[in-house]
Amino acid sequence: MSGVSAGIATQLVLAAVALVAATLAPARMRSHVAGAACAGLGVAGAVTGLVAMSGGNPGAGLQIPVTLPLGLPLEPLLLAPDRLGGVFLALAGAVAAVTAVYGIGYATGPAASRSGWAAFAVFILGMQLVPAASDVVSFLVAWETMAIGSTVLLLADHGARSEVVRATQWYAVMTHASFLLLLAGFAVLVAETGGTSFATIAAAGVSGTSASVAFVLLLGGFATKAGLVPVHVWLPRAHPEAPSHVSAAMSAAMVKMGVYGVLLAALRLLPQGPAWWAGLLLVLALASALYGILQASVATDLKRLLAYSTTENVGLILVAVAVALLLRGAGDEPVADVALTAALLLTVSHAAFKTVLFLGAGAILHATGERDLDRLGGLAAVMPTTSLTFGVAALGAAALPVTSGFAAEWVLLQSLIHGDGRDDVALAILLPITVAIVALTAGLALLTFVKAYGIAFLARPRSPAAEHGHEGGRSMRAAMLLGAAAVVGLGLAPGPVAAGLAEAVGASGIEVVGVLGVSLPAVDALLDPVALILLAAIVLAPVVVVHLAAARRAPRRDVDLAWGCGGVRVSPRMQYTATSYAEPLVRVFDDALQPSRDVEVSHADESRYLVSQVRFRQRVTDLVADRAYEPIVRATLGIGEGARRIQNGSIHRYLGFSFTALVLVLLAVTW
Amino acid sequence: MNTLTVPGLLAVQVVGALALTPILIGVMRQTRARLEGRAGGGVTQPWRDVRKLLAKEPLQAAGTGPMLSATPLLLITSSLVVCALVPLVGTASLATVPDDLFVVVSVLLLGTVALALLGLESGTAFGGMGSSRHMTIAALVEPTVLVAVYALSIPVGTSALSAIVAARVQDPASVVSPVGLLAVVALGIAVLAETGRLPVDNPSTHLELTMVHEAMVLESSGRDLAWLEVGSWLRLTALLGLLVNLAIPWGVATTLSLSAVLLGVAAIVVKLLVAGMLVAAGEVFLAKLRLFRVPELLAGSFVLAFLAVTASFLIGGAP
Amino acid sequence: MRLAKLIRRTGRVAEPAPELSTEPAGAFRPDRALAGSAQVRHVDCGSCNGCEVEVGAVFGPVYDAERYGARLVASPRHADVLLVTGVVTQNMREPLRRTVDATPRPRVVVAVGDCAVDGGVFRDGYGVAGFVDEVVGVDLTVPGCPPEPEAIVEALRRVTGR
Amino acid sequence: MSDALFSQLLATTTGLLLVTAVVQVWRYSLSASIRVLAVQGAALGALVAVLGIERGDAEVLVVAVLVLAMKAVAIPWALSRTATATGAVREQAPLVNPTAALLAATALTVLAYVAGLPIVAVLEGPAASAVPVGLALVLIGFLVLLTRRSALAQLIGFVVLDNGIATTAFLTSGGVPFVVELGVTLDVLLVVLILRVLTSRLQSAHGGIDLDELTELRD
Repeated sequence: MSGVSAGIATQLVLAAVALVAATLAPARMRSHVAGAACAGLGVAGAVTGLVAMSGGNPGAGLQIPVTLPLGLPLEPLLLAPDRLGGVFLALAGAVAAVTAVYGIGYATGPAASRSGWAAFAVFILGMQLVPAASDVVSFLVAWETMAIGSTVLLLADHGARSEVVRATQWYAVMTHASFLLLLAGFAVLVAETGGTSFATIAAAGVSGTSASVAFVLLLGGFATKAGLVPVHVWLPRAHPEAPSHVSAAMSAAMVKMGVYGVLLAALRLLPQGPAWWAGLLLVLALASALYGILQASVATDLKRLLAYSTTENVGLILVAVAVALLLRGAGDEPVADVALTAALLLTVSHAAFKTVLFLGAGAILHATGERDLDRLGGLAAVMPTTSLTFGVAALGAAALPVTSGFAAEWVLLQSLIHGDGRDDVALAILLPITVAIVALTAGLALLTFVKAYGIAFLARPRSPAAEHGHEGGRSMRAAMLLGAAAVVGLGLAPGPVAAGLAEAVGASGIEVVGVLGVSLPAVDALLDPVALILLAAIVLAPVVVVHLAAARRAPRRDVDLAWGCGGVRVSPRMQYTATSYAEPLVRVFDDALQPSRDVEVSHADESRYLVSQVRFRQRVTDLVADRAYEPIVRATLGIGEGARRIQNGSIHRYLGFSFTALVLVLLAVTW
Repeated sequence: MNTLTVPGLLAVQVVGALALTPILIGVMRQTRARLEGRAGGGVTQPWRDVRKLLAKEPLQAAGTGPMLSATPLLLITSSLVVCALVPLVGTASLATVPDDLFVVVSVLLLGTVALALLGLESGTAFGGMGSSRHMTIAALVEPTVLVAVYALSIPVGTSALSAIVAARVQDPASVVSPVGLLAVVALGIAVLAETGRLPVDNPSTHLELTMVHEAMVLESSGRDLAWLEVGSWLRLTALLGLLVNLAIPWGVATTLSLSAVLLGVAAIVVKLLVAGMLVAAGEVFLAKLRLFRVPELLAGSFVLAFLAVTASFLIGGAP
Repeated sequence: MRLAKLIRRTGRVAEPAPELSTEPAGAFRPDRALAGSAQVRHVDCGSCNGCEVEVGAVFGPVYDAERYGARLVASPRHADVLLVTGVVTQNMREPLRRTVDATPRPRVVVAVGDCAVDGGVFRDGYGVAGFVDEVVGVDLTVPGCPPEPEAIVEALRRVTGR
Repeated sequence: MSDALFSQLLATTTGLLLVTAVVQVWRYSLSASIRVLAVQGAALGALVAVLGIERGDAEVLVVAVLVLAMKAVAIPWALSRTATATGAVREQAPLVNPTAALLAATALTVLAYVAGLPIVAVLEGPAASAVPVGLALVLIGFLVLLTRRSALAQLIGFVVLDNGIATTAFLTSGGVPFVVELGVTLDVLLVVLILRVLTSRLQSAHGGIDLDELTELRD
């Protein structure tokens, strides 16, 4: 029995343990026991993933011989992650472990109930089995497990807040639409190849129309899970309403399963796709990146902002994938490999910083009960650890040195500008547009996260709740620190990470250079963050010397007020809020966002020339959701109404129905 | 021993930039003053200002946090690193830290972000306003910068600035090629926006409501302010220097021999001072754009950059 | 183009710098830290705007105080010299205090105009809180109603020593 | 002249043509537009001259001089006269916002390049590879015609369009026959003059040269 199969068996056992713990443990220590078990499950997954990633012995895994009494050509279920699967298994495991630890301190009320922890365990298990599955049936089973677990978790707070129910409805509908699409797509493949194991399908080398049909169906299904525009609508609804450790797991790991699916379809199952597949993917991905970050930059609900930024990041990841496919089609293998590596780097780094960001948002929610940036502020003083970790993660999300996000985006840009479009019109037009959009996305991401961090943690509290914020429990802080460390670590050591990931997708030409730096001989580019830091330290040294000398001569003096033009009082309401911070942007992209503004001016009683108060309200809604989905929803409700009219509960009418049916049948038979 | 090592060259660039920057700003102010019919404070005035600011006590208002003292050091560090990386004097670069454009831009942005956070931290209306505008402009400049350098990097096949400049020294024809021209013009506009010059931001305004950069540093004083000033001046030096070296690459040292480096120093000093005078003179004729007209300007520069890329791909304008 | 012609025709309008007077002004000793560079913040504490016109002239092309190292700035945090004009009104007493407190040391408070120096015609007015020296300490005074720009320039030159 | 130099000059002149066209979309101060138009005319003349020298064809050189005279001097002069006469200095708010118009111009240029590819493929040589610029000029000229209100700005768009046609013609064939070119250019000048008269009439009738005013003539 190989390491991998042992690992997967352990996961199954640990999941069972977690379930038992969740159901049997007494309420006061349930979170500790169940949380610990879930964390263990996560760690097991991570280790298994790493083993599989390093290519322990390929194909090895857990075989579950099943015989379903169906006429289907079912091969035995096989849980044997390949190297790519290993990457995502490790990623899911790591995220699950961190979020579970966080959950120990964070989960309260429904989230800490029996069903809450049980669902969490199921969710994690499903998430870790998806990349491990290497045949259609087990893949779909794992996929559905993941979906059910997450749906139950999402429902946790439905008692407290009514939005939760609506969010869950959206999520359930979208996630099942995704499942159906996948089912259809795989059905096509199975029908074509007559086998259910990925190996069989890949070996058969499906091509032609059926391949295209299958690819489009699969892409639709995976895109829905990955939250691409226009099927992203569940993200900004579900993420804010779920308990924060769950949203973290969903956004950082579950969404990635969509990415894994796309890679699985495009690289393993249908490797020889025509160019327009990549083109389609690229268009979708670019739209998601830009639209996601635009919405994020104007959002004021912190978790909604993070959700949209997830759409953006998934967009970037799939941009990398699509470019890799395009270049491969154009026969530019080396650069394509770089792009592919960039995709995986982006995936890992997003998992790291988005976990921390959502956990940080959870800590804020936990401390202040506020998600609305316009009512936060000054938290750095009262929540130092959260402030530090959230800041680091925000740097990562803004792709600034020396974080994981920076390294990843650097590799992506390198691959983009080195794709040669001189003899390929498609590339010549697509690559510049891609570079431009990616650059704009990066710029807006910068603004978004400066806003998120600056408004929430700096300046002065905008509400009493924010004033009395406090740090969360030990396990919460530990989880966030762990994640932040990962963000910095991945940023400092892009070399080994990139090399490992490149191995996993069989990409060549990624080399470790210097201490931990990464070198891309294919595009002769090189990045060594450690050296960069050293350089910075060297140039900073003399400045610091002068600074200290000056500090000894003229010490700092404290004054009571910030300079407000000699104003006698400074109220926190004078500060810029998240809304006002994004105001210029909203104006610039007025046509794209179409915000609804209304200004109420109420006059004083004495004279209508005196204004007693002005109320300004601005709402930016999700245009895609409004324009594309509302009609569908309305139509569905209409049908529901119709059905109700038919079915009005009168027994006679029902008897009438069955009688008519009977008569009709008889007529049909006698005909 | 008449050749330098690469670190030596970088040291020359950093020290040189530190020494030259106040003079550059002084020259720009002096030019402006003369064109306005004033006598002006002399080219060494910025030096005196900085010296004085270092001797003064910084103030810290209650409720402001660590950024107030951290930002100045962050900003000047990022500026100095950029000065070291950008090929100002010579085109040699460290093996472990190549002057890769994306790295340079990110390091610059680190300073930008630090400034924006400083502005938000003060908790006053002006700080937030400046910060918001600053970040909006930074976000919109990004595409221009990257696409412009993308255009420049296509013929060379790398995004390392030194390689690009070196290639332009070797092949002067590429300097006047439409691709080169378009890209450099686009980059120029981006640089003006990035360093807060007219017509995007007015560096010498006293009216808070029209401020972008100034509004963020309203709260800083003493040595904090000194570092902030020097930091943003250094940004100007580095970016303007890069621009002139791209537009007029001659004189840049392509070898490390002492004579070449000396020539390079002389060349960059002259180029920078002349460029500074031109910018200042141009500013006399310009009025500040309304904030919401700025996107048009940036869109224009972006179009130029984009045309440069497509041109170099489609008519193969680049050798 | 028209502007360029104008500039060429106008040339330099700044008058030649007068001699730097050497006799000490009262007890004032300029701080060596401020030698050669003094950023100026102007505070109007209830002036009739006569002094404002003169202060404006000081930094205009003709008198051009910038050549002596004096420049107007937007925040007292950046300032070394506070030019206070006008008698201090009730409503400006606190803001003036805050402004002085918001100016990092070493700093110089200059009272410009009779009202600022000793209340002038507004002294003992019902809305008046007192003249500048009563509210915050004054280091230099520039009497006159309104004072000549030369006088203000001289006061600034005492600070910068140029 | 040497091939390298030839293609270099070609690239520079065509690049100038393109940039001036984009600037037409970008700026909407009429005086600036007219100045830029003059530059564009000069660039066109230079392009023709370069072609003439390369082909060693005296007639083309004459055409070059003619083009220079017409497009770089006569037409801009006429336009600026009109501008001063009608006192129209700055184009009032255009129909679509400039940012969008600029991006549209970019898209059109890319389109022109793509559409031009077959032509480039057919007739070889550096001259052919610049044909897309001509197409781009035509498209951008149309864009200006579409997006501007005032008669003068539309005139400018029209001239840009004509420049585009001329560029394409010169680059593809060995330059249209002398007489035709002469005719076309005079034609344009004529149109400009006529429209100039109309504009001044419009001015005197409506006190403005905003073409939307003409909709009032309906009823």
